[in-house]
Amino acid sequence: MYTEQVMDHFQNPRNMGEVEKPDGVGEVGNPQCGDVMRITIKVDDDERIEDVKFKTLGCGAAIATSSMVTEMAKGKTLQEAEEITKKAVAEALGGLPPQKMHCSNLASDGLKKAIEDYRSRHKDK
Amino acid sequence: MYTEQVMDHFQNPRNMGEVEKPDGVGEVGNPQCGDVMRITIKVDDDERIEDVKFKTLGCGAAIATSSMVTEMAKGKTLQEAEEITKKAVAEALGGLPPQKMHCSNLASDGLKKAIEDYRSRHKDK
Amino acid sequence: MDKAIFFDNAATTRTDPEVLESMKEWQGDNFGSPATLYAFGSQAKQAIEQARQQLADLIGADQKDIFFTSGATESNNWAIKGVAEALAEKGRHIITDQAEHHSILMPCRYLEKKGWEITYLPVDAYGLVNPSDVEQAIREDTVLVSIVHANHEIGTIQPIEEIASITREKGVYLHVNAAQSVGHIPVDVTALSCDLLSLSGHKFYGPKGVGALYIRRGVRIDPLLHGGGQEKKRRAGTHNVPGIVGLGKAAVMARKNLDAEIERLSALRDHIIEQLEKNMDDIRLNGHRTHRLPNNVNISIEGIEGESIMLSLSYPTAENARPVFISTGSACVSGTLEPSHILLALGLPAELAHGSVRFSLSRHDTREDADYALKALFEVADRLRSMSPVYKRGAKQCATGKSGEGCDCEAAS
Amino acid sequence: MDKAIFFDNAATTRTDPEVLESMKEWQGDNFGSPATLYAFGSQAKQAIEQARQQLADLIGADQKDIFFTSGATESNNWAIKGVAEALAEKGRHIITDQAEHHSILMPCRYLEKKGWEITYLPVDAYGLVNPSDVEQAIREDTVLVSIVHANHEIGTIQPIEEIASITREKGVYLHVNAAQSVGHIPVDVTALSCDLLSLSGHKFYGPKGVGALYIRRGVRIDPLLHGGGQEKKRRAGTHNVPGIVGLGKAAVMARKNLDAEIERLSALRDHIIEQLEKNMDDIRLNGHRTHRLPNNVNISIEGIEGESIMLSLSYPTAENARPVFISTGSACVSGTLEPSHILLALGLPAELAHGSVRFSLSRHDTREDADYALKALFEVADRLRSMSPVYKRGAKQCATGKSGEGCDCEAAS
Ligand SMILES: Cc1ncc(COP(=O)(O)O)c(C=O)c1O
Ligand SMILES: Cc1ncc(COP(=O)(O)O)c(C=O)c1O
Repeated sequence: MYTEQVMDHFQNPRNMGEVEKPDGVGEVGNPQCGDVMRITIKVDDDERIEDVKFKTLGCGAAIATSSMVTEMAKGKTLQEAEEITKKAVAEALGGLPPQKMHCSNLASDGLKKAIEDYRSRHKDK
Repeated sequence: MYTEQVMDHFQNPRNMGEVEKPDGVGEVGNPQCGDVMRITIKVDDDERIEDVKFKTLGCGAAIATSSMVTEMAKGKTLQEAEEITKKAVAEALGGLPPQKMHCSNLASDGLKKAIEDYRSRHKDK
Repeated sequence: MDKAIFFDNAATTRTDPEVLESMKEWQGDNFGSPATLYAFGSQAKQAIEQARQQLADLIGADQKDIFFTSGATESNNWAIKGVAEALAEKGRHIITDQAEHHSILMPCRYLEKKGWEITYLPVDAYGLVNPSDVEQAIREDTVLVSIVHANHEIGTIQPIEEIASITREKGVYLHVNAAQSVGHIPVDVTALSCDLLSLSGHKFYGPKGVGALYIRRGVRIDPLLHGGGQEKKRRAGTHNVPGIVGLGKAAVMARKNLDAEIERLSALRDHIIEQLEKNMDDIRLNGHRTHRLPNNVNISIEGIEGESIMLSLSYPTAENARPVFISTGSACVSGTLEPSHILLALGLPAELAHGSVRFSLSRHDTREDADYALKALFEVADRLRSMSPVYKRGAKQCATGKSGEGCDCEAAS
Repeated sequence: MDKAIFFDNAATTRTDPEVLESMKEWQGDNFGSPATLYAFGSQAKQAIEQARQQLADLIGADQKDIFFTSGATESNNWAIKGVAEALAEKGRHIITDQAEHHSILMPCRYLEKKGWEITYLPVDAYGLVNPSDVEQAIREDTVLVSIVHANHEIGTIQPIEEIASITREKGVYLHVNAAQSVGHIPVDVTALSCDLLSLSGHKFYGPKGVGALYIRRGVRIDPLLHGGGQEKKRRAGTHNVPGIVGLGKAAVMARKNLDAEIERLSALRDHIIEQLEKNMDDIRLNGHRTHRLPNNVNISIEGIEGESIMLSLSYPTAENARPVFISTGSACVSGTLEPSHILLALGLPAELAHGSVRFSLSRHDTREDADYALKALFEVADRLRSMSPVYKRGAKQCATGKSGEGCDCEAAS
């Protein structure tokens, strides 16, 4: 049911782990729903995502979309990264089964939350 | 579903046809019900059944029981012949399927009717 | 035993060796359930989706509208009770006809006990439903019309398109029981314009125990088998993967051979009818001469009874070494005391219903087989007629007791 | 692909080659329908009657009380809706429990919509129904109690005898869904003292698409499939002769091997549980430790999710060349957003239900297979836990948000 790309990202996830001393952290989901995603980002002076990592509790699609979202976000400006849609992630993975679309939602939400977190920290400064 | 004896009597019926100038004729059944049986008998001076024949429209069991009943009746006194029960005919055939028991009823009824017919003719005389 | 002649293909057909072959993989290493996620199960899932497409292609349907069942009996029960329950608020009136298969009539009778009202339309002397009868029978509270495509006993093909144009206009669902027609004559749900359609694998060289219900998108119907989420939650139960794959294969084969087989079998059927009418006295053809399944011949033979014919033919003798298997509408085989309700619905007197025999042919049967069976039938009929206390050549035995050319039987049928 | 390890036998089993062999004759020359009279059909009839006896012998029933169906889903629907309809005048209350299979729960929910009242009894932390709950729930208008024999997910075996002594005393029918127990543990309708019992062929190495309902003589139940006169007019439809013959063969084989297999598999099951508990932190066994099917292991693994475990195991890697097929109670495979209702009924928090995996073993599986699968599972769990943002060794994640030894999850389950 999963595409080869999904299986590849699921079995060989890119950017798994936590960025050290992250500039932004986004955690979304809930263990009761079976999905939790934690995205940590390192942002450079040009507001580009220098590094990004994920940790995910969830199904194959949740892990694969997490991996894909970090790949897509890396090197992008914050504004560009915020524009990564659920649809774009799914397409990059060659599609997701319909009932799994909500999982890919979560991945881009996690990224957005991490960016928000960065922004809220930097507003303070 | 039929025993070998039934099949034998069905395929090689004994006493099929009509006795010439019968002393008694019994016809039972109804084409609408799918069974009609006509038994003709020749009775000797000792009131023994000298000859008996049948013609039958009906299923395998109807034909086999007709054949068997004539076999059993031949040479018997009228009184003996009247005592041939439906059960006896079925047993002589090694048994009949339950839903077919009514057919063997018909055969002994036909014989009884032929004997009755003989008696009613002879009362008159 | 010499090679048997099986002329009872309306009861069941021999599963095609290619169909059996297609099932093997799913009975062996690849036995997983399609409802599971892992690779194994998804192969099975692909296999049943392929079968769904194959079957859809045979009947001109969208594959999304095909739901696998255990056979036409289940499909018919589902269609009738499922629509009745789903639309119970709208109304509780259903229309069908007197010559339907038991798997339609019995669910209807059951619903009658539960408070539904059923109209059983008459059929004419050929078994045809009159579309204008359908029109007149439709009421405000009518929720379903169910008419068979082709009758299993007499082979009559109903004017479904005409009936459908009425049900469509009146906004009433039309269910078609196509158990006997699918794979034998063209069946196209778009052309037929029906809302539901039942079929059964073993009626067209597929496996036993598998069938389908076509449900046009949007049709409201309750499930009959509730449970797991299979078949989009409309028909629960672990998929019979080998059976479904076999059904798909049977559909592919039927589609490929359809036109040629119709031509071949229609010619064979007409040859049999011609030979019967030429060589036997006092018989009548039951059903319609042209609106008829290519593989069906049904005649009544006066003065004798069907079970005894069937039985004689099925036991080989010295002269007739090949057993011939046929069926009959006689009460003697129905397990009740009633002859075929279908023959009675034609207006046939009971005695002629008892004396009916059906030949139903298959893709395997040749003209040689047919001629063999005919010869055997002539002999058997002669023998049984010689035993019959009522048969007199040319003198028709009637329910009314009258006989001869002018008898009421002719008029009644 | 290296030889797969199929540990999902509660979903479906591989049809035994001997079973397939037994079916062949009836798929080939001997394809006739048992409902016909001629020699051909009567051989098929004998074959299905032999299968009926074989199945009856396996479950200690009178062969007259066995009715063939298309599987346990049909049997369960028939039992529940058939009794409900037959006894609707007497009452419209049915008792079952929260941990039943969907093929029980869904017909019950359907009846609820139609005006019946259903009591869904709770189960304890091991999945057991308390017989005294049954006793208390029975009312004047109760017509049926339906309790599974062995749970398909957690393997818990219910105290049917005790429940039966209550239903018997109260004069209420007891239906037992034995889909998972027949052929795996002793099932004897006399010992169980139930009135109806469902089973499915493919759950014990028989064919898919065939099952049976045991109906004790005298039990009042309406048909579900109305139509032809098959199965003493209680279940219509052309007999699936090969399937039924295969079911009979599966029954014979199961009966022969039962005791030895119970011993062998129980030992293998306990070995797996022991290894899991020895080698993994923060797991829990779901279901009862001893009142348990010999072939079932179900654990929850904290901090990770079941679909991802299942998926990882099913794809071979360089280190683990043999794919391992298991199942999970996670929402991610149910097609809904809810995890297994059975695990929730035990009081398990949702996150532990999502993290559950089930091994269900077969007669083909060896200790070597089990050890291979265990090793693969350990590695997969480690890898997924290293990816998990919530897993911390020894710190239990709870629905309540509390964690550690004294967390509420333990208390709740
Ligand atoms: C017209 C018709 N409808 C329905 C059925 C039922 O099909 P099945 O026995 O495969 O359920 C049959 C055959 O028995 C049939 O001939
Ligand atoms: C406990 C239980 N009951 C009923 C069923 C339904 O059986 P089937 O899918 O063969 O109809 C299953 C299996 O799916 C089961 O595990």
